[in-house]
Amino acid sequence: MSDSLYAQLVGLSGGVLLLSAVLIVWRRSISAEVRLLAVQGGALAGLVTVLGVNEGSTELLVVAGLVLTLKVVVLPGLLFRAVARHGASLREETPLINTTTSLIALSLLTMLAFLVSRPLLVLGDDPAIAAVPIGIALVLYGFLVLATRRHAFSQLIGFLVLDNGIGTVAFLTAGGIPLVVELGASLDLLLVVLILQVLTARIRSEFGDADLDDLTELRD
Amino acid sequence: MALSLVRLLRLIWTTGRVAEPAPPAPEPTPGRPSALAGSVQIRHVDAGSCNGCEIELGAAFGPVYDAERYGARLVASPRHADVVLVTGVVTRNMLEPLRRTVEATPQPRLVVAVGDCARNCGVFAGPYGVAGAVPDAVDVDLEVPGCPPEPQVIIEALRKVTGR
Amino acid sequence: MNAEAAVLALAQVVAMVALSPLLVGMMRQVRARLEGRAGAGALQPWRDLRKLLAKETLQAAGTSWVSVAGPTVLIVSSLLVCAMTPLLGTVTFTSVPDDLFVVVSVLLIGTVAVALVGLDAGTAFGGMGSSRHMTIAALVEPTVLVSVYALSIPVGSSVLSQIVEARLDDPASVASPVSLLALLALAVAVVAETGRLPVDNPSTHLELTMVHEAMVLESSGRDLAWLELGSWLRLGALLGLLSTLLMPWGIATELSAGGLLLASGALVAKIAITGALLAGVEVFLAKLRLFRIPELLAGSFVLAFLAVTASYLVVQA
Amino acid sequence: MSAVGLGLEAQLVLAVVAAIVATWAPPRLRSTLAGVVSAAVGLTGAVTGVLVLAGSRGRIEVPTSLPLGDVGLDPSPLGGFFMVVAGAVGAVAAVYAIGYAEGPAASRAAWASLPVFLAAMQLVPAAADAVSFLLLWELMALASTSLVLTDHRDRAEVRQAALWYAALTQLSFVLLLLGFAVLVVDAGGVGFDLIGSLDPGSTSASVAFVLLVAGFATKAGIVPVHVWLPRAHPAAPSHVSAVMSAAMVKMGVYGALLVCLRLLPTGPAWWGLLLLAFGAVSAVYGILQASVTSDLKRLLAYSTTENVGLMFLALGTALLLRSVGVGGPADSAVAACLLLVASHAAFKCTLFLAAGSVLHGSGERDLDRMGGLGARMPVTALAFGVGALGAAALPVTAGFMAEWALLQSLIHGARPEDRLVAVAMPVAVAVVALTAGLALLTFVKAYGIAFLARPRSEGAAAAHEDGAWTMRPAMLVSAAAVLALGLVPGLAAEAVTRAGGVAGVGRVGGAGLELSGVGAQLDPIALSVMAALLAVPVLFVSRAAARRRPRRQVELAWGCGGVRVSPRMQYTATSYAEPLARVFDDALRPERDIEVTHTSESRYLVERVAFRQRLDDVVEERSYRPVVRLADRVGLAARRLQNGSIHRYLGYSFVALVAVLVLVAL
Repeated sequence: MSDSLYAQLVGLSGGVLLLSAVLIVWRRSISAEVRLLAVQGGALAGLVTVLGVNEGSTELLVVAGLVLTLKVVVLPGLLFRAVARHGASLREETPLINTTTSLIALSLLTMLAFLVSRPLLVLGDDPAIAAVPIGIALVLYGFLVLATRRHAFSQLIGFLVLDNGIGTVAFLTAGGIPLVVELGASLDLLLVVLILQVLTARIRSEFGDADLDDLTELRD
Repeated sequence: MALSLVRLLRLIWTTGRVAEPAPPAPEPTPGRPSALAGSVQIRHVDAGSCNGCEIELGAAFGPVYDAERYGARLVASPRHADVVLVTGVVTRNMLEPLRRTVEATPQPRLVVAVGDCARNCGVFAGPYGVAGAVPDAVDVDLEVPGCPPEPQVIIEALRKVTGR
Repeated sequence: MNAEAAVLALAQVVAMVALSPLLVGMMRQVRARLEGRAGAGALQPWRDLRKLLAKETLQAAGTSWVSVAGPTVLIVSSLLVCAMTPLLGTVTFTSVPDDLFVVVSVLLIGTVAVALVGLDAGTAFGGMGSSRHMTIAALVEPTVLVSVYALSIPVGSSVLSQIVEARLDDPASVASPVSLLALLALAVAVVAETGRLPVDNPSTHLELTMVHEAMVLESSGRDLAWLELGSWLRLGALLGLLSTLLMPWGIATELSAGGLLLASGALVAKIAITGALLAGVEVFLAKLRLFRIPELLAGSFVLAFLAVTASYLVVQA
Repeated sequence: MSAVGLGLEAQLVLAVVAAIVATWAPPRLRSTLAGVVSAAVGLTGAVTGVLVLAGSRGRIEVPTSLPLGDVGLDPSPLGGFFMVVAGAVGAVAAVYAIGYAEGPAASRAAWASLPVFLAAMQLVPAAADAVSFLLLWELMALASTSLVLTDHRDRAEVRQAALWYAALTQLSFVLLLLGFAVLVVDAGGVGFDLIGSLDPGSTSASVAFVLLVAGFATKAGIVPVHVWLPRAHPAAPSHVSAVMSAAMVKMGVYGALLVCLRLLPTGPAWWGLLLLAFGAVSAVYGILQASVTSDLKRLLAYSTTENVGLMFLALGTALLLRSVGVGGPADSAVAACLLLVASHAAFKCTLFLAAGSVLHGSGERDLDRMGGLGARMPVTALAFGVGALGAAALPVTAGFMAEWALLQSLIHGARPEDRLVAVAMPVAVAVVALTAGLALLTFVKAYGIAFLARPRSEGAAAAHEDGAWTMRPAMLVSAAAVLALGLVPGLAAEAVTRAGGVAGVGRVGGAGLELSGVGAQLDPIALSVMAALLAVPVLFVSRAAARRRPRRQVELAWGCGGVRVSPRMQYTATSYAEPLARVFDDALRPERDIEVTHTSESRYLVERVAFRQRLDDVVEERSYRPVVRLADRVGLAARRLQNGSIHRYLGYSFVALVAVLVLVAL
């Protein structure tokens, strides 16, 4: 793979990662957010593939395949089923801060990610290193969604965006976390999703809603 | 959204053109202002109609009859209009607003009375709330008979003005 | 240099005056066809314009010189934008470069003129339209300037003709993430500035939903003609600029009769494509609630900002 | 003695003369005589400033009876620039005041304070050392406080405003005193030249920088120490507001420039970042408040915060870029800052004078009650219109050229290698853009609601502008300056080059501006000529159409055929800004109150709806109120300490003495 093509492909998948995260914040419909999450997973898999081909590492290619199945097929599939059970028109109507403010916050977070990744520049001028801020930005976006959304599903999505961000940073800096770690982490995540799904289903059948603000009353 | 987008695309594709072929152009009315050739903007005033004429008017500007293809267009302000299209009898409450609307329309302008009520009070002749037919309130240049008039007839009248 | 620039500017003005009404007519025609209607034909805006110039102009008592001068100011500002933007060629005046800040400011003169016309008559709807119009204009501004900033970083200049020339030299840069993100953001800004769906519905009759139309409710005759032509020219110039940035090919880098002819052909094709695309997309959109518009604009602002960040990453890589 | 020295002395002498004339002249002649001499003070200041900018120097020592030594005056080119600005604004405002001043504003005290205020303000930038600077600064503060208090008898809010102003202006003085003290200790002398040789990298330099900038920011009205501005400007008579807003707050900017360019010229990057951040916040916050307020003078005051914010932003950009070695764009940023100073002085002076004329002619200061003033006060409308164009930064006015220069330096300052700059520049561009957009809305609102449409109150309906003949020429001269700075900015290039000590600002074409450091140029005259040429065919077609069908007057505007057409149905300033206030709900936190009264017969029928909206300054509400409350509480607690018993007071003294002795012993 030529250097410029490599750089362009890394840039492209990074761009899709970032853009899909922005759209996740922008959209209100949860099923649309899940679709975007699948797109994001695809972009992550693409990124890993590009890195793998560039380094000629079969292990990375295998990881790419796993990322693809897990993040494009399995997780979104599970979420879709859960959302479908709640009715397809599930929407995040009233986030803690309104969408406009969240979007402005996104641009500032992007700049912050760009700023804090300054020390990483010593690692070299590989395009992969230059793209690290994208991963950090994803982590920050994920946190923002996690912190400002009311709906349990939206929070889950924020969590997954955050996970994608960590994955992106890891792949870009270290040429990939060892296969086992990635697998372990992903399986953990899967477990979390399953548990949450069971829980929300139970809560929903008991209380008829999964709005987290209402859940605070469960303490008493 | 993605689904509805596909559905809308398919709808557009399968429906195609619904506008009926244009009938031959009628003779232009004698004495029609030449400035209005090919382009007529219409301000519609409901002076007290039963809404029958409004339905027909809506149909005339809908996709099937498509009055816009002859250069006629509905506008929001009489300042933009060339034709004041009046439907219904003129009720007492609408007498002054109707006059003002016609006054507010720049020259050259035409007033078109659509429907029998507008022409001669039709079935609403006589009650205390009715001030009269449109010709009693303002000068009318063109009349469209019918109760309600069919869309083709309304369009024919408009085509006499646009000349298309 | 300046003589050539003058010829080019004149050519651009003439071309845009001829083309913009056709563009609007074509866009209405595309929409009509997609809705299953026959449509009034692409020439209809020209017929409307001719008729408006032949009609009487009314002026309500209590209105000031603003109602008289506003429409003229709008059209002159639109013509100036047409003269300054690189639509047919990249030859510019030395002392009045087609710096995007200047172009945007000239556009804003027109914006202000219309807003004042809306207020002048002292009607409720005029004030309402003017207020909404200015709110949107104020919120669009950051997106426009930041996306221009993103486009200018790789070139090192905010002069449009230089940006276009740089894109001609390096066609790959057109498809770079920086350029695509910035152009997307700019496209949203253009849609908002020119009052197209989903920000404003140009064909509405319902006063309460109006933005641009509400301001011109009081204008008639040639005032209305200038207001209409002015906003069409604005649409034409902005779409032309957008399509030139997206597809810089065919534009004349130096002045010659053949080059100008080729550039005109290219311009017609480019504007037709973008216009048809815009009209096609509009069929699928409904007007946004007024208080959802800031969301759209904030989104486009994020895109512009991402473009800036992306440009840094690209420069480094 | 040199011409400059003569000019400096003349200002002092004329100020004293004016104060004496104001005190002794008979009331009938007081305004005319004192006004003429005050104008002479301003004019002399402006001429002296021009001389300094032209390259001549001159130093005078004014003996004082203070132990600190004499007041030394030796204006640098930077000082000269600000002398021109302050002097010109002062002269115009003084001429205006001849016709405008009446009632308390024409009193002995008011007329005596004005020339003192003008002279002190014009001499602040001439000060050659820290002590002279502080003395003149304090004199300026005192004289201006007395002017703010002019109307204290009739309006309670004036007393309140003066209190706020006095408190903050003294805070500013204390900060400056501390800041200069740090520098003077380090340098071993009070002279600015001596201080200028200090090493800006040291910790004490940074401490002094923060103290001084905080002090100057307070004077300049930077958020969060801006709170005196929106109170003092509406409270003071309009010509005083004009001088304060157009010239006095600039002394804060002058101070910042003095520190950043002359005293501590090569500071670390965070200095620039600090200025940039505060400038950006002030710019956005100021214009946001301005856009939603409907008191005309308050609106103008907030717009001053916005413009000063832009000046600080420009200065911060310059410092930041210099610290990373980007020379050309940094120089343009300094030039932009100075252009902003000049243009803001011109248009804000015009706007305040016009607002005063509106107040004078209609008795209204609330935009919601104005309307239709354009037909009743044509000269005021013209002046306000030109000033508003300048404030909205539209071509071809002064404001536009300044903002263009600022944006050029921001765009060309982009340095992806340095991430700090890389992040700061686009944020600054976004801030400037949002500010420009909101300024546009604000001034369309101000002009459109006040001068167009129909009058919304009896005062507005009866407005007139006859009498007071000096007000009109003053407004027109000021408005002409707005246009002149916009049309021939090249003529100011030389002054900016000298004052800022920058390279790469020049003249191009007729009198266009060239920023060769960033490779940008613009000739506004050529732009205007192009516009005029394009207007010819349009006007030709209009004429031809008009010949066939002339314009016809009709009685009523189109109101959907409605029979009742009342001016109350028009949009007001509040409703105009309503969408914006809603968009920025989180930042502005308006209090809305809707009260619906139903008729007694049925609760489905509404008798009346009352809508109230209160927009308080969020910063004031959140940060000052708690401090004021705390002070109140401390005061109450302290009262317990003093119960009037002489024994207790003696006891306090005794305890204090013992404490000191113990401390010394340790």
